[in-house]
Amino acid sequence: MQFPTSCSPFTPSNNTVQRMMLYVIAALIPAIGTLFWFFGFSILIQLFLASCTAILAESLCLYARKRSVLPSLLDGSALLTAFLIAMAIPSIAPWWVVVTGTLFSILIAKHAYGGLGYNPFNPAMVGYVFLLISFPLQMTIWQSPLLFLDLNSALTVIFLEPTSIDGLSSATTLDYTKTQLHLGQSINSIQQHAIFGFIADKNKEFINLAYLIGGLFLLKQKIIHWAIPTAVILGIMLPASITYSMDSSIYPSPLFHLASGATLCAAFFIATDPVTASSGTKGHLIYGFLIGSLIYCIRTWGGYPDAVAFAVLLANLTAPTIDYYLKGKKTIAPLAKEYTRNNGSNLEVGALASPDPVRD
Amino acid sequence: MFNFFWRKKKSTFTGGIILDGHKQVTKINTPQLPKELIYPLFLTSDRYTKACVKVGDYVKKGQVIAIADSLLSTPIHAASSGIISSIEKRLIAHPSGLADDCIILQTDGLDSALEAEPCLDYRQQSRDFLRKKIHQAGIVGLGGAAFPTAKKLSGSPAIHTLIINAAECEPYISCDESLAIASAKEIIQGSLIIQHILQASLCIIAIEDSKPDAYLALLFAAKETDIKIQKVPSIYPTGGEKQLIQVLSGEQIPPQKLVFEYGYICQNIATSFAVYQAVLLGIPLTERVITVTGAGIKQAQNIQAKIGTPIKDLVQFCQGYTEHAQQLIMGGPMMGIALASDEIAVIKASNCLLIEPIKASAIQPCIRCGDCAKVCPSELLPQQLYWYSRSQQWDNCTDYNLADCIECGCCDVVCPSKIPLVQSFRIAKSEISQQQKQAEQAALAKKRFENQQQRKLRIEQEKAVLLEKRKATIEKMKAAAAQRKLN
Amino acid sequence: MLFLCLVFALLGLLLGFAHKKLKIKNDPLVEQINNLLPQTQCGQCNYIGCRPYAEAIAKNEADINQCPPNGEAGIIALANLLGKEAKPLNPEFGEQKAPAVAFIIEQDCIGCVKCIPPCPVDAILGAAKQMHTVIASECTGCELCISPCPVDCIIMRPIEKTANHWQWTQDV
Amino acid sequence: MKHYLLLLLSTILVNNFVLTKFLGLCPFLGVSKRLESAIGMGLATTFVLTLASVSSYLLYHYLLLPLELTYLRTISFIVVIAVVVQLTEIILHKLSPRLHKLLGLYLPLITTNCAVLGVALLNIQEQHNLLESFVFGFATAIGFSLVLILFAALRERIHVSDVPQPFQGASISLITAGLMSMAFMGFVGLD
Repeated sequence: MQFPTSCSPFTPSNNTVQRMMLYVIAALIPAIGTLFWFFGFSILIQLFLASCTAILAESLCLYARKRSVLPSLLDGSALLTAFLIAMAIPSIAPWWVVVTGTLFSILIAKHAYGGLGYNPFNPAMVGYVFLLISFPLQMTIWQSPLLFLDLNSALTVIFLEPTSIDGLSSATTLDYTKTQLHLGQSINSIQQHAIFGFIADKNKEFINLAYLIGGLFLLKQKIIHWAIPTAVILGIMLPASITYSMDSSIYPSPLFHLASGATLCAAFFIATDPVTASSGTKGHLIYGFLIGSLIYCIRTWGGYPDAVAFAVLLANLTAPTIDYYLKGKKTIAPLAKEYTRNNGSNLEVGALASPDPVRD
Repeated sequence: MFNFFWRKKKSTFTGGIILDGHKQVTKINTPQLPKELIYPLFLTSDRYTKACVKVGDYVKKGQVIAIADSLLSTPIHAASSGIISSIEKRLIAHPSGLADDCIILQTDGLDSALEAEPCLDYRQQSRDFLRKKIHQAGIVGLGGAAFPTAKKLSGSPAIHTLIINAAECEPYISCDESLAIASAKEIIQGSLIIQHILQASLCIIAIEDSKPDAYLALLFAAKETDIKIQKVPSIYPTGGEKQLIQVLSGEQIPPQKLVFEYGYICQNIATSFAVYQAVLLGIPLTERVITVTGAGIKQAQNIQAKIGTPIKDLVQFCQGYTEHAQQLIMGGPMMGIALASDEIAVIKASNCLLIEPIKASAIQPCIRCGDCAKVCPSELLPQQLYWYSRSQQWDNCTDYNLADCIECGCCDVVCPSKIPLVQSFRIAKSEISQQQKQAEQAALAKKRFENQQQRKLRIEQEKAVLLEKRKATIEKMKAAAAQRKLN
Repeated sequence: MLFLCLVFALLGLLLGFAHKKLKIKNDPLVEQINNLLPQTQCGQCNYIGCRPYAEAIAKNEADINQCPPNGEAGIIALANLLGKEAKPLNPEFGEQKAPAVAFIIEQDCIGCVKCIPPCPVDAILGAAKQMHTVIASECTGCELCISPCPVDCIIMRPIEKTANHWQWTQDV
Repeated sequence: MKHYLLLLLSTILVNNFVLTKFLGLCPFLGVSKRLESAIGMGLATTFVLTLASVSSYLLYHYLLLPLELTYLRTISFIVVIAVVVQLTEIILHKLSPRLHKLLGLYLPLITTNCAVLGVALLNIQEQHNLLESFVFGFATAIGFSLVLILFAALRERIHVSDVPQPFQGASISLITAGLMSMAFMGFVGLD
């Protein structure tokens, strides 16, 4: 009876790319829930729009490259990118913003390099930066935290080019602190403003909390590596606490940095994208710390209020170089401790092949 | 001297994965005599044997039918009495699926054996006499590598520890475990013989903690002797040489270094049983315990099979295939070889026949998640090695210690994109060894060519010198003739 | 203006002096290239041997894809060494054939000793009016001995695939 | 001292020569195929740039100004840069023939590299004093080599991935360079 031959090993495990991606999407659910709780249906519409465009774009590319569409569509990576973009941009941005962003990220940032696994830059962040640079106005109107949009008003806002835009929008705390700082206001006077909740944006803190919960869930499931999130958080907290201790009236507290903007979302969901990060524990630490410190620098001195996207892209840029220099010619663990035998006779390997009396 | 047993911290090796054992330890049954026995002359890479019997000869059980023909090969013995029907090309148990010259023995059912010459007082014999006896009995490592045992026991670098490897870490395989339960006493005797040959000061039998009854059997049998029975954690691949040494002694053998350089020798438990049979009973290696198991076989069991039995006879003895039989693997599910047909005969190295359905899944691109680096027991970087072997950068592969990869398959199993990593490493290894061979041949050809050039140059010079001499003599003769003409 | 030309002339002198002082002796590169070539001395790259071809490459007179026995792997190795683009093998210099070994058909050989001198590695054993034979392990398959043989008794036999030479490949 | 540090940082990151001012693109795309040659090129450019920047400053202030020959500025800069580049090529050829072979065509190319000439002219335009022009030249070179090395490592990784047919080769490198400059826009406004 004939049998097919193939190479060992023959025991596949249940660990698949699809399982990893679905776990990450599942970890995003608490954040989406809180977003919906505070801001209403606008976020759900954005998510729906982004996912449809992503799936459409992905299948289009795969079909164009004559690749089997279904398996790589089901691995959920396109869906994850769509989710990240939809949650990063303001939820009341018009519909064509999220569509163009997702198209750009799936087509250019992912499939131009060959699809899943080959893209050097994080597609979600490339899409976000593309939007930030090309539509600066739409990207800075954030829904005010006190307003809950029900379904039809959210639909009108997103699709029908809303008339009263300013009634709905308000600045985020990050934006607000930056502009006020320029005007010379002191920190504590800034923080009296209505939009401030306990530490940062009124309701946004809870969203960051939800990201944290999702992140810890991923850590427990061993989907992401502990090194990157800790390094990112450390990257932000360290400079923040230094400058805070130096002059607390000008520089906000490290906790504020942590709870505001998309820091925690970046630490647990964006920076830990294995494809674009550097590899190895040391690589993760350097990569994460780089992201954290870049976020801090751009936030305090840079031009853009929340610099998560730029920091992640810049770190992706350096990931191959980190890999090149980190991967010494040894294995991960330092070369095994050289064992000096007590009887010390140093031997050259040829002993076995030497002429042997036993040969008959 | 190392004393392992008082080490507080039980050090385990890095990496490795926990697999569910699927072990069915059964009593060892003996199948009926097969009609035809097939003995391939090609053992494994660069190890050949030469037939020393002609077609039509009558041979007895235990008679040598092929002698060693290269440095690391061992003689082959007939497993039963019968007539040599032919020496022809048959499919052999090799991943290539090619055919090679095999000796075909038609058994006559009498199973009459040569009289054995045991040597009971082995402690008085010289160590070389014992190693010659083991070599002539055709004993090779039965763990799967089939390295000639006599060569391994040369003991030229001082060996301080002999490790008898009973850690059957691959799933499904239970031949060593059932052998340990059935004949613990003989195994202990065999280990003592090997320890005597190696003059090793310490002998340990390492067995996984998931095999309690085999552990107790060995413990009971080794009561009087000073052989230690040591439990090791059942993490795959704890049975690997370097991994086992790290578990037992906490010492990490560096990459590209051989184990015996550091005074350790590992022998499989079945090999020590075979040594016992060869030295104390004088029986050559003609039979071994094989596990026939998997979802594709009706009745999985351990069989005392004659070496050279075609697989289809063994399958018949286990009541044939079930409908799940889509793949025939010789060896375990992690490091076994997929065989092309069940006409192939069992060889000395086959410890298990696994017949199971194919569980293939689509290959996706690598997402650099790094899980493979976490599980690699030799602490390599499978992700980097994969990218380098994919882009055919062989020098980078060698720099990253590809030679130290034991092809255990852990990285392959945990890879979420189901990338055939072991296959790409094997391709890289064969490419690198092929390029090395070519480089050596080219260097040799260059040397021969340069010698030829120098030789031709030397011939020209000699001719030129000869020419001068001849011219000189002609001048002299002409001058002399002219001189004579003058006076 | 004049002063400016003076300064530039001075700089030119400096360059000339530096160039002369830092002249380099022999070029170690030729040796490195030669080591990457298969040393069959077969002449398919229309240079008489591997070393002349290596010198030609070093002086950029010859391209790196003129050596069929070296095959694609050889070209990639040369490209990496010289930092050039790895071009595919140039078909005009011949195809890369499967490794083969010369074989003398014993019945036809008349012992004329014509095939022994051209063999670059002395792989043919024989004397005048005696039987000739090829030492298979030494022959590099350069086919230089085929043309001089008057009775055409030398043929190229590809090395047959055995389990020992088998390589793991992509589609097992 | 703070002023020089700020000048250094802003030239390397904020208005990086290659990614924001788009100067010196030809060696940037040409040499970055392999990381070793990129590092070699980075070092060579740093050496040439700092030397050229200082010598062009000296030439300008102590030679052209007193003789009112400032209209000859560009030509004389090119000559000075050519001399410096030729000097580096000879030294490199002697020091490491392999690196010389690797850089090959791109070493003389530094003379026509717009970044080098750009530095010299910008020095004059922004009235840098000697120390400032040295720091400016050095910072531009560091920025150029930093981006060159990052880009080379990136290209070596892209070279291995199965880029679709129409995008292979130069087009994917240009897309990557575009995304890189997009990332560097994050530094805009970093005063």
